[in-house]
Amino acid sequence: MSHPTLEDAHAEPHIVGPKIYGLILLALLCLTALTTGIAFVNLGVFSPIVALAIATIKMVLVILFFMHVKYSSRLVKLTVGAGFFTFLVLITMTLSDYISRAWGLW
Amino acid sequence: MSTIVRLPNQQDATLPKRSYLNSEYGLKSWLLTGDHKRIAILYLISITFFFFLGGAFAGLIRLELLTPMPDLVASDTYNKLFTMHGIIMVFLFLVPSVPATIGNFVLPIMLGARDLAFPKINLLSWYLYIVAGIFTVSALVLGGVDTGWTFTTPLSTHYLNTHVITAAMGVFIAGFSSIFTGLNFIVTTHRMRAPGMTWFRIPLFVWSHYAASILMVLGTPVLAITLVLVALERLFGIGVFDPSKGGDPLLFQHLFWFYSHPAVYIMILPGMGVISEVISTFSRKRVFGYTAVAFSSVAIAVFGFFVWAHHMFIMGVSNYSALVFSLLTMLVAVPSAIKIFNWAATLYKGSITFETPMLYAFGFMGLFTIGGLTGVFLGSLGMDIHLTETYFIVAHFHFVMVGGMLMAYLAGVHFWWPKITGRMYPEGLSKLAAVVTFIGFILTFFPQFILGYLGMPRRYHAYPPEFQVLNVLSTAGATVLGIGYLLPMIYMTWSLKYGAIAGSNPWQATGLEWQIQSPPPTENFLEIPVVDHEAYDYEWLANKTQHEVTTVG
Amino acid sequence: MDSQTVAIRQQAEIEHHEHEHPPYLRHHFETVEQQKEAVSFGMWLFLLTEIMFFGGLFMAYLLYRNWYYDAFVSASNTLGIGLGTTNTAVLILSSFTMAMGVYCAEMRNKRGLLISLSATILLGLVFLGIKTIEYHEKYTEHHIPGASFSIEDFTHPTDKRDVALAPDMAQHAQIFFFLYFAMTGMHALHMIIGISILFALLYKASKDAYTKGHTSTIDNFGLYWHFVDIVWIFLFPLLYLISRHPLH
Amino acid sequence: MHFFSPVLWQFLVKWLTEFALFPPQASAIAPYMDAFYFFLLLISLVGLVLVGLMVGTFSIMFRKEKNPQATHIEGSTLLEATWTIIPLALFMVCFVWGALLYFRIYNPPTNAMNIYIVGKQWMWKAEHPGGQHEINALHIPVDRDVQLTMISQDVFHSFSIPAFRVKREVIPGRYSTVWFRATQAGTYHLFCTQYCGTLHSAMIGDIVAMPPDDYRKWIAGSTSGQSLAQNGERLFASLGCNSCHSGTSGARGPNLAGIYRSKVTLEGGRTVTADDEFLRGSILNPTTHQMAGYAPIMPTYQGQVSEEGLIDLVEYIKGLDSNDRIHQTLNDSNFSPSQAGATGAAPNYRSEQLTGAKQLPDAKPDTSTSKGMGPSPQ
Repeated sequence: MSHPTLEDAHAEPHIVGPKIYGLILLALLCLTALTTGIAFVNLGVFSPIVALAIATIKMVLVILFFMHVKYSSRLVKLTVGAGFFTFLVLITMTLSDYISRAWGLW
Repeated sequence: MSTIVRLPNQQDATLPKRSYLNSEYGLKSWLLTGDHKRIAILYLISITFFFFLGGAFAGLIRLELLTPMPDLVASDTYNKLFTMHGIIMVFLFLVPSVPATIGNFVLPIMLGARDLAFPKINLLSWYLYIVAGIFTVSALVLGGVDTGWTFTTPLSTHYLNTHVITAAMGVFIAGFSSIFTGLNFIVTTHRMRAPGMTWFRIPLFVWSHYAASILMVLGTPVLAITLVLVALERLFGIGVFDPSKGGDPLLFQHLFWFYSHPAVYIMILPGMGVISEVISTFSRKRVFGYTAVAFSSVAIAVFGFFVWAHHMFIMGVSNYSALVFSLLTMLVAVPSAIKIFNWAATLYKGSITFETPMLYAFGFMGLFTIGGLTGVFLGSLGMDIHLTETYFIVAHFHFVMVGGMLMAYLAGVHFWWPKITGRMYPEGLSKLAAVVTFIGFILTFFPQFILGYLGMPRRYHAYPPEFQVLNVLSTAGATVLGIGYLLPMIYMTWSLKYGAIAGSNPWQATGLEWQIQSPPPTENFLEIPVVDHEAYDYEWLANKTQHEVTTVG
Repeated sequence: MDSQTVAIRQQAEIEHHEHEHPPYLRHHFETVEQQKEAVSFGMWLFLLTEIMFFGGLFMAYLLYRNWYYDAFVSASNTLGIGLGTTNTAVLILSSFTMAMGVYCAEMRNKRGLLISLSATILLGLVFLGIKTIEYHEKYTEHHIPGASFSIEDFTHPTDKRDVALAPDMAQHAQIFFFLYFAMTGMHALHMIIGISILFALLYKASKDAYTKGHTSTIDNFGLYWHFVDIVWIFLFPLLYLISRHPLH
Repeated sequence: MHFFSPVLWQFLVKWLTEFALFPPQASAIAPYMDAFYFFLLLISLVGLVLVGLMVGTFSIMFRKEKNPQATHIEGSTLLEATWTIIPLALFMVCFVWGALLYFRIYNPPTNAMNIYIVGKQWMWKAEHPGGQHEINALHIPVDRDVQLTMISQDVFHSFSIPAFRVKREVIPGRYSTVWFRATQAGTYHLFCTQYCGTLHSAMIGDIVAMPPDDYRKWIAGSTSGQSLAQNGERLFASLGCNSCHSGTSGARGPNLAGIYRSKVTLEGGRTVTADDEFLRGSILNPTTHQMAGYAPIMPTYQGQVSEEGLIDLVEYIKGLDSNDRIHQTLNDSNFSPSQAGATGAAPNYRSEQLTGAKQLPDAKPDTSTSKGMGPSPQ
């Protein structure tokens, strides 16, 4: 599938081998250790940013390899994207209210 | 290019020997069926039941409002009445109405599929619907619930001792029922299309259902978790929505309306799909600007997620975000306008006949236009201050939901009835019903716009006497409306046995569902069709029928 | 029939011609490929709903963390970071074994499949076990929101741990713990469901249902399991890590 | 003389006498609101007529009898663009107009006279600065900007005066404000428009707009002796606030003199304006309103002071321009909190005043029964 289209039904079952899985597992465990370690350092405003960044990397790894999205049709990729997009809409649009409340009477 | 309309004479039409109705017999063959057509019938029956239940509550409400005094029922009874009316009509009728019945029945056939992608899940969603219904009814029987269908906190969490959790449970389950329906539709639309059925050949009915399904899948879970939080708050009083414990009741509003505004589009979009089919069929013309209409559905679905806070303009949201949400609300109004104009333009140079579905469709266009435009009143900040929480709101969303969606639903039922049952309903009577419904509706809800601007608050059990005249009008209209809804119930049932045999394509419509026998066989298509024509290609239909004639004779 | 039609017909024929009918191909699907794609796409859509389902909770968490930062800090500091980290590792490991299970199914390696499924079950149970320990801790410390909630040991989030948090702020630790129990509880519920499904899969796998070429059930359960893993990957920093240090 | 059904006759009479399309235009904002309303009506009418004409004429011109052959038209980008852009433009006009109106209504002028409103299931309590208390009624002078500072004691309520075209949600745990300028003397409807429980439809009242001198007479006639600020002063003393907020150098609490509407720096560097909401918040949740340079030692008064009591305190602190009053009260603070709390309202509401103080913290579903039978407006 050199050029996956939205309707690409034939994402040929690309079989991911134990080697890749092992590598991903290793990476995930290292990242876990890393994020826990960093948690003991006080980075001020950055500590949540760093922690969430690491979490996001871990998530992307899991999605791409454990969940085979890297090898799936573009439709699946779009679906995943849509999910997170809507999630962000919920968060940002709601927070936009709470944040801007502090800006005064109006 | 032009086509001459040739309706087949229905004298020589006969019922097919084998159809989904008589392929198997016995209750079990229905309750355990995987056939989307039979599930659609199950839905049709249960939804009709809940519609008339909710309608009964509406009747009682109108009766109470006949007089300014709180004299017919006690206040809490009245509150329980409108709460039940809201919950049943929204979650058990409007949301599943067109998708679960008509959509379930014709969507796979339109795409040239043998069934929905997941028949078992489809059946499951019906059972979930029934369980939800049972919960709701038991909440009613156990003594009712008086939160209003919006479950507003902290009222619902701390200040009521009615069966809030039972009702919330019902809504929760109903939500999952509609999630599964939407999931099924999306997968079917993507994966089950017949060869040659490209995205721009699928009927607009499918497009609008696709858009609505996206909303169902992405919006409903938020409602689910919100209701879970309400239940927990009620049980343990943790105070996540309780200001005295540091919670924020507005958070509930945000989460609730994040679903419940898109829910409005979940309700209306499938109706719009029906209207596209009907208008095109009875003007023998391809819908004007197919792509525009198709994309306007998707646009509505996408924008629908960005506007929820316009339900909270006066509830203490930050004025900045009120500004943003108002702007986005104006944007979402545009696609609906596009649709209306395109439908109207479809009639141009058509060859129009006025069968019952067409009358309902006209009714839809009129009432939905009013409903939509009054939406602009409420979407614009300043006007919203005066109009919100009054009868203007009530009138507005009844024009959209009942005037829009219910008209479309009836149009659809009348349009596909011959396909579903293989029989025609009495034409004259049904036309009468359509007209009666329209008149009754206007009479019921138009006065409420005036009441709203006069300032009569919604959900009022008693009201100042000077509002009585308009309320009496409204109640009078409600009776007419009730008759308008009972009529189809009666003659449809009658037609099941005595109706004229319809034949496979009584309207000479182009959808794939009309090219197979009616009622259809269980597997829909003996062999999967290969689509080589655009949607609404009456030229192709004419050639096809010609071809058939020559082969027969 | 115009040429275009014919062309499509032929193309259709081509699609039809390798049209074997294995037992697991449902009647309404044309090809195995179509069924496989449809089912996995359906699974993905279901996971979408799951994202939004947890989304509501994350929203609440974000809001109240911003409002009652100090309470969240001191409450978060009472959580056992060690147990949390262990659990994360356990869950990631279980994700790995699940992925291996999928691989073995594709390789039609029954023994491997059985092993990895059992391993997944085991790790899942370990996770739940550790969670139970944590919950019990909270119970003994009276950190379960509600009547018995005590604000005794919430200290002011300065680096010296002895200053008690002002009572009105300490009360808001209840909101943290409510969210903590709501989120981890919801996640644990998903784990329990997953494990019970795993047992069923294990049984059917022993009847080698998935090692004869029909792997999509295993694949899709894998998706579910990995999703549950992802949820935890976010719950862990949110609840245990990011609120350990006061901003001022 | 009516020769047909008397009921119908009455109905007809009602119709002819009481039929109205608009509520009275009794406030300065009302004409603007109505103008906007007419503009929106005009748009809707045009749109409706347009659609109606299209559908109507086409159905007649192209009905099957006249036009047996449908002519196929794919669509027209130009036309579609037209009916995309024109509605969009109109809606944008509505948006801007509406926004302007919104900010006009929700931004009170600085010199407005302030009246406090407390909503509870199911009654409206109005508290005038002079200490006059009303239930389900509000007396206001005409031709004077009036600002309402409103709060709910239990659930969401909504304060709506159709004749003034103003409405604002009354929120538990937070002040919300609305303002208006009555232009015509008269008595107008006051509604609670947010569904708030069993007797929602009984949570109504009268807005009495009076000419200035009548209003002055009324104020003089219905005073309960103590002004809100005076009540606040007693409460301030009896709660022992003055022991820390003494205003002396080295006091453990910040100096409250002239703090109202001033910019204060919070712990953590955030700077906010000390408005009513801030004052109320600092009494209930001191730690979230912790001012820089002070230790978090202030106890919370959550559930100990009723909303009325809080209003008194806020009103008192707003009025503080120097500390000598505080020093005086330091000497004669001999009130029990309950008394002080009760003095927050006129004596005849003392009973539910006290329950009101206790309601917020232990509000559980089961207590709502007692509420259901609680004091009702009639």
